Amino acid sequence: METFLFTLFGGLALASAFVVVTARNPVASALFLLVTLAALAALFVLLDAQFIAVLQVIVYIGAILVLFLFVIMLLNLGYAYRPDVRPLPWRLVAGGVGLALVIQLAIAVQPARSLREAAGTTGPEALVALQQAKGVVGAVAEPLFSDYLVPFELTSILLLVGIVGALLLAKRRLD
Amino acid sequence: MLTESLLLSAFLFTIGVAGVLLRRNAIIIFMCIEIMLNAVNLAFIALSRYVGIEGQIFVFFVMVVAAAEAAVGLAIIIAIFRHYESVDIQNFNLLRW
Amino acid sequence: MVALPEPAAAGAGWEPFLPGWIVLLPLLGFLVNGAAALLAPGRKAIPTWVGPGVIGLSFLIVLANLVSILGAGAAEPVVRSYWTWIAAGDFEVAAALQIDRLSIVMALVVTGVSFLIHVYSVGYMGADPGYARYFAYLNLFVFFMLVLVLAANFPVLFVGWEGVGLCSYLLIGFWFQEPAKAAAGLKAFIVNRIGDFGFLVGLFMLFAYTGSLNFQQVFAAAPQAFTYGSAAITITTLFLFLGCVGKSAQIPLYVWLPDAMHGPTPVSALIHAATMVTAGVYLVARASVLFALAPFTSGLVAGVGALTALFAASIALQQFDIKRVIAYSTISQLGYMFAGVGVGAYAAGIFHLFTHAFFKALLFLAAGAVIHGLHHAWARVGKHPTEDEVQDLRNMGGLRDALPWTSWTAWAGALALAGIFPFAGFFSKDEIIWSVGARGLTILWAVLLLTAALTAFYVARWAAMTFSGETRVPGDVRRHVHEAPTVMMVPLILLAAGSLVAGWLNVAPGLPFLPGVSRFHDFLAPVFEQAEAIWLAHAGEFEHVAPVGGDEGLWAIVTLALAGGVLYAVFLRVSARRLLPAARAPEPSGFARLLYRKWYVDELYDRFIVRPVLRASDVFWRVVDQGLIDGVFVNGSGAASRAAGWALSRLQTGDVSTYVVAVLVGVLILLAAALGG
Amino acid sequence: MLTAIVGGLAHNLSYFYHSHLVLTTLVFFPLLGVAFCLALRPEQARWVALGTSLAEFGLSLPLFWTFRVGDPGFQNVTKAAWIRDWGIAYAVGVDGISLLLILLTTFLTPLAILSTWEYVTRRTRAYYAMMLLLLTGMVGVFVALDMFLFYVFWEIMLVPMYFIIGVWGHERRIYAAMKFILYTALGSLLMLVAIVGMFWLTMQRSGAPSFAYLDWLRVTVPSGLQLWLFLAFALAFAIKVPLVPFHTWLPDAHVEAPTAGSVILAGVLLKMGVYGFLRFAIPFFPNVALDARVAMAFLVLALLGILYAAWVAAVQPDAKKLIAYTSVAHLGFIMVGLFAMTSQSVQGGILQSVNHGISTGALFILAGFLYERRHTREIAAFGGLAAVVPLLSASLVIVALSSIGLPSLNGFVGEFLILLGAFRTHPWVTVLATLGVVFAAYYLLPMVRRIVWNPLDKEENRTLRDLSRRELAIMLPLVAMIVLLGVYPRPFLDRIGPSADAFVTVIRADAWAIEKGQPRVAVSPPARAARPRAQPAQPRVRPEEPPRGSQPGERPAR
Repeated sequence: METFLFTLFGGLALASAFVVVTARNPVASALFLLVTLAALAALFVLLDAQFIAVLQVIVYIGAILVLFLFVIMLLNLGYAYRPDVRPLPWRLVAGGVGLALVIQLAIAVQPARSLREAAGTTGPEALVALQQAKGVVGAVAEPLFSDYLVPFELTSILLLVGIVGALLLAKRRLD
Repeated sequence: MLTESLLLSAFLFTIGVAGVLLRRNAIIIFMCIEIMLNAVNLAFIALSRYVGIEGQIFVFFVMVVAAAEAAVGLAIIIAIFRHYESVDIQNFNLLRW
Repeated sequence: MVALPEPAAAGAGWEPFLPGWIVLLPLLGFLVNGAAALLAPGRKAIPTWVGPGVIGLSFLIVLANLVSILGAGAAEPVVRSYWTWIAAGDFEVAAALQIDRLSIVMALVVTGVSFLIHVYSVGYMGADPGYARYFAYLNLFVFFMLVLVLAANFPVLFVGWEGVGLCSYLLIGFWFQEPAKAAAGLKAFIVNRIGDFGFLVGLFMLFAYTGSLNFQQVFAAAPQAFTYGSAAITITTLFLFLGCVGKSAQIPLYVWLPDAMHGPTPVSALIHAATMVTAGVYLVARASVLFALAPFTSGLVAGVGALTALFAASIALQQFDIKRVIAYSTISQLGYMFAGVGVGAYAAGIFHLFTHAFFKALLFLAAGAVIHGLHHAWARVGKHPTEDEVQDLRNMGGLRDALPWTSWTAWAGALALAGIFPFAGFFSKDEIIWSVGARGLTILWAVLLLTAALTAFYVARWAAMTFSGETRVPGDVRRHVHEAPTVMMVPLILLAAGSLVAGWLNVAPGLPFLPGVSRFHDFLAPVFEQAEAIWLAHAGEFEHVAPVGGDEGLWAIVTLALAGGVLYAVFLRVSARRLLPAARAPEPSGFARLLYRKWYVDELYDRFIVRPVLRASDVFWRVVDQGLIDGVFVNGSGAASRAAGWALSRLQTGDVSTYVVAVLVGVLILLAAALGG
Repeated sequence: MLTAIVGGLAHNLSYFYHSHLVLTTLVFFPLLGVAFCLALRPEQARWVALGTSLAEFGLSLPLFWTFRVGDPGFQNVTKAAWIRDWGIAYAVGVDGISLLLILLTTFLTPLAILSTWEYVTRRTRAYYAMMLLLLTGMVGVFVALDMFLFYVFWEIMLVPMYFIIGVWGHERRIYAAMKFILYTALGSLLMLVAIVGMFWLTMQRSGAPSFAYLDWLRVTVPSGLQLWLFLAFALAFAIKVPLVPFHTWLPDAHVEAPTAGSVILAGVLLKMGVYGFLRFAIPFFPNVALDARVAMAFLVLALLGILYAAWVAAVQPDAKKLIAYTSVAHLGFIMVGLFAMTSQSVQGGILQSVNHGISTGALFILAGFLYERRHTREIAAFGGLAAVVPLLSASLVIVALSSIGLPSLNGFVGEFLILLGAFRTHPWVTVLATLGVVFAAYYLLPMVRRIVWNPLDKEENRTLRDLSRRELAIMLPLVAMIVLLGVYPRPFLDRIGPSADAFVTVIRADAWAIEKGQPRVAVSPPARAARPRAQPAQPRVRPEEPPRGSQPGERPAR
């Protein structure tokens, strides 16, 4: 059952990602991006990362994707758009680079199995046990607020900088 | 499950890269970048089942950065759009010597 | 000028009388006149008295020394050194003067003749604005000539050597307003410099072999340092002779002397007849020991001398400028002197130099008097013909009655030059012809005989076209031609007397009906003792019979007859013919034109030496310096780096995607390395 | 009372002149002038500059008399640690070779400043400050006995000259200044590499780090490295001299520089190259310098300089460029003297450096006067000046004659000694070099003829004014020195003699010692103990017979 769901959502994510790239209308790309993100959220659930999956839906889809749609609407891109795919030479370059990347990553992934043996002791069960003990959210939250407190605080500063930057850049010049 | 998800992540990442290379529309490029980020998140999540929870924490941070990056990026695009009346990145060719 | 305590020179303890002052007086004259020229060019009093006065005093001191030498019979040279000039490592040379019989004779000629010429110049240059400057240069010239003649070592001699070259450069170009005159001065200096190059290299070789440049040491060490006839001495003397050729205007470096006629006439008389040009002969005589040791070079000296004599005499036949005829005659007579010293007859060469100074100066000054008279006449009439027209023989003729004294003195000089009996030329020139013959060099002997005839020819033509025959001076001008002022006539007369008397100082014993007198030779004997000994040891005695038989006396009469006959015939023919004035006279044709054009030597030099050198300089500058070094290497490297910079900047297209591709390629490479490694 | 003061003063003065204080003050005194120049008002700047340079000359003059004549080693030496752990010390000293060059520098600088009295109008304070800074740099180079200190002063000297040409020059000054600085900088950077190389060698050899010149003299450099280090030093100095292929910066720099710049550039900066060869390049690597091939290579280059530069000079339309090329020819003579390596030729070379400084400096000053009057450097623009400006013409003729080496003037003495000495070791090179004497007349006298003589046909030339009092004040000392050096060079030669002889004998002894692997016999500081008698009897070296050798010449140690 699990593998079936995995291939379903995996295939869905790949297809929608492909459409995002090739869609002429930016709005269509945005929506298919939504589908991709949703499929990934499902996969996260399959991989025992329920909290991240939820986060994915709320933060990623809810915030970032909406922001995209909002910007598309603001710049009125959905209307009278011109095809903006690059000419053939660029496609060849992209294809070449993409293929090479895939091959490389595929090779890179092979030893994952040995990684699993190396990490054999923990296996997926350790993660499930941890979640049993501290709860799905606790398993992530507890180390977050203990070991990784400093990066956590830093992210707040990052977000603040992001907000100020966005405001300043997008603000209409009044002077 | 691990190898398949890592392979899936690789494919997703490549599609994202191809998207960035092929499209001239800034917004679309941004979306492809988001795809690439998610591909990486997938890889993290897949491995976190074996290596430890840190994977998921890292994904958490990736998401925050992605959010900030999207916000600032789109703001830049708006500012440029106001100047160039278009989002085709071939017009933004100031970045040269 | 304090004289350092001089290491006791050998000799009868004879003390020269104020030797330093002989040289110092002309220098003071130069300084005084020079100051007068710069500060008060107008006032003529100072130069008039200081100029000739200083030289006169110097002449008296030389005379006093001569008398004291004759009295004490001193034979050995006395060296007075005043301060060490250059001292570096084992080379040491002092600013030193050497008084010996040869230098006193030369000093006598220099100061005597130049005193007369200074007096003459007072009249000749009287109206010239640069009067003071002229006398300053003339005094400076006499100073350098005396330094040359009285030097005790080669570098000091070289100071005089180049100094006279400088003064001739200044004096030829005296009227610097005309470009031709300045160019003539420059030509003289550069040709002299070519000679000086030879002189310098000769000096270096001398020093390399004998370790010193003082006359005493060099001539003492020479027989040991050089083996007779070896390559070293031959090359050294060849280079020294190159210097003489440059200074005494022998082939091939004679081209500057005819152009030197652009200078004022007294300058030509002094520098280009009596003193400077004889410096070469003096050098060979002074370094007689070296030339005696190098038979090949002596032979060459005699050969070049004879060849130049003939060559110059041939050109003189067809010249129409009154001064150029005498200029070529000077070159010819210098050829005689070199022929004499070349065959080892040093005393004969110097004796001819001595007599030549008198009659050649006389001829130039007479020409000057003629030109002076004509200038005033033309000026009185209001016309101002160019210098060439005034000096052209074809515009003269029949001036005997207008200029009686000048014509008589001129004829005296002419007869002396031709070698007619009572006059000086007969004795000195014949002696040289005889000694060349006695040395067995038949060809040179024949050439010199032929030249004697040619000399008689051109000097008769010169005198006849000027003074006798039917006058070609326009009527109105002829009335105004008057004798030169007395201040110019006195020197003429004295020189005429000199050219009559000078010969009798040394009558060759072989001459028939005449008492043998050898006062001049005996006077100079000690100086050439060493050289003649070497000649004796290696080349043997002078024979007493001419190459084709007959003794000295016979051949003296033959030469006299030859010269006298040619002279008289030419005189009659020229005075009788009706000649056309220069404007209408046709240019000589055929062989005569070749002579008139001076064998086209100047044109050859210009085409094959001067112009290529200038063109080569231009090529060097434009092509090599600007083009190659500057263009290719210096600016070229600059341009290359700029081009490289431009090419690299093309990489940044401005399109973000290209940068992304670059990044990805980088990632791929790193991945490959990571996986591969 | 008075005698006490005077006695005390005399005592202090004699102590001052026998200690190193005089050299240190000589080097740093101009900096005081620089400060005042910048502080005071522009009009006063030139007076301050003149005052400082005259004071400097006054300060340096007694050095001539207090110099111990017979002593070939260094005098007034001191050594104070500067950067201790790198062995860098402030070491100064003077010997026969550098004494006259220092005096030449302090003699020319006030004349140079005086020569551009009215010419510099904008930024006068900076201009005069630069001149004094240049003075410091030059004197510093001549006295430095520490390689690091030498290099510092070497660079200090370049900067002000760059500004003088670049800011106050004529039309193409930027190009000329840029070319000048690039050329010399390239050379000096190469030298820096060589200096660092030598430093590591001393480190290895003696353990303790040291930049002292005298220590470096004792270092035996491995034979493979010797050639390259020598060439690095030689290139830097060859550019400065300049030897022919590296000379094209000189005409541009001279033409564009203001008169003062040209005078100092020709008078002193060119001698840096010669001084460099004499002091550093040859003594450090004697075997290379004495190697027949290397010596012949440099002799050929110098010969090329004499003949090639003379020919190029003859056709220059621009007076200053013509004079610049004549300096290349003159420096060619000096280099022949140097690489002929006999005591006469080296002494002649050093003396000729001084002579060249005076006569070419005077030539440039005269060219400057002509430029100030007619604002053109074209020779063709002048003609017949003798009638209009007799004093200027007379001095131009005298200086030109001294430059072409007329005997009894200063040019001849140096040239004669160089050729005399060089003939003993390289007869054929010397014969060709003596040809330079002919070409000297070929390029300079036509210029004199076209400017001074020739008809006065141009209107502007009629109204020229003759030498003003200021200009006379410049020309008189120069002409006086020209005549003095020509007639009585004895005192100068006596001071150069011992050091030049020592230079030649030590080079030969070192080269022989290195070959045999023994320690070098470097010239150690004054308290010299074990050192062969000043001058082993110099065997009269008979040169090989030019065409057919009959006397075997004694070959210097190869």
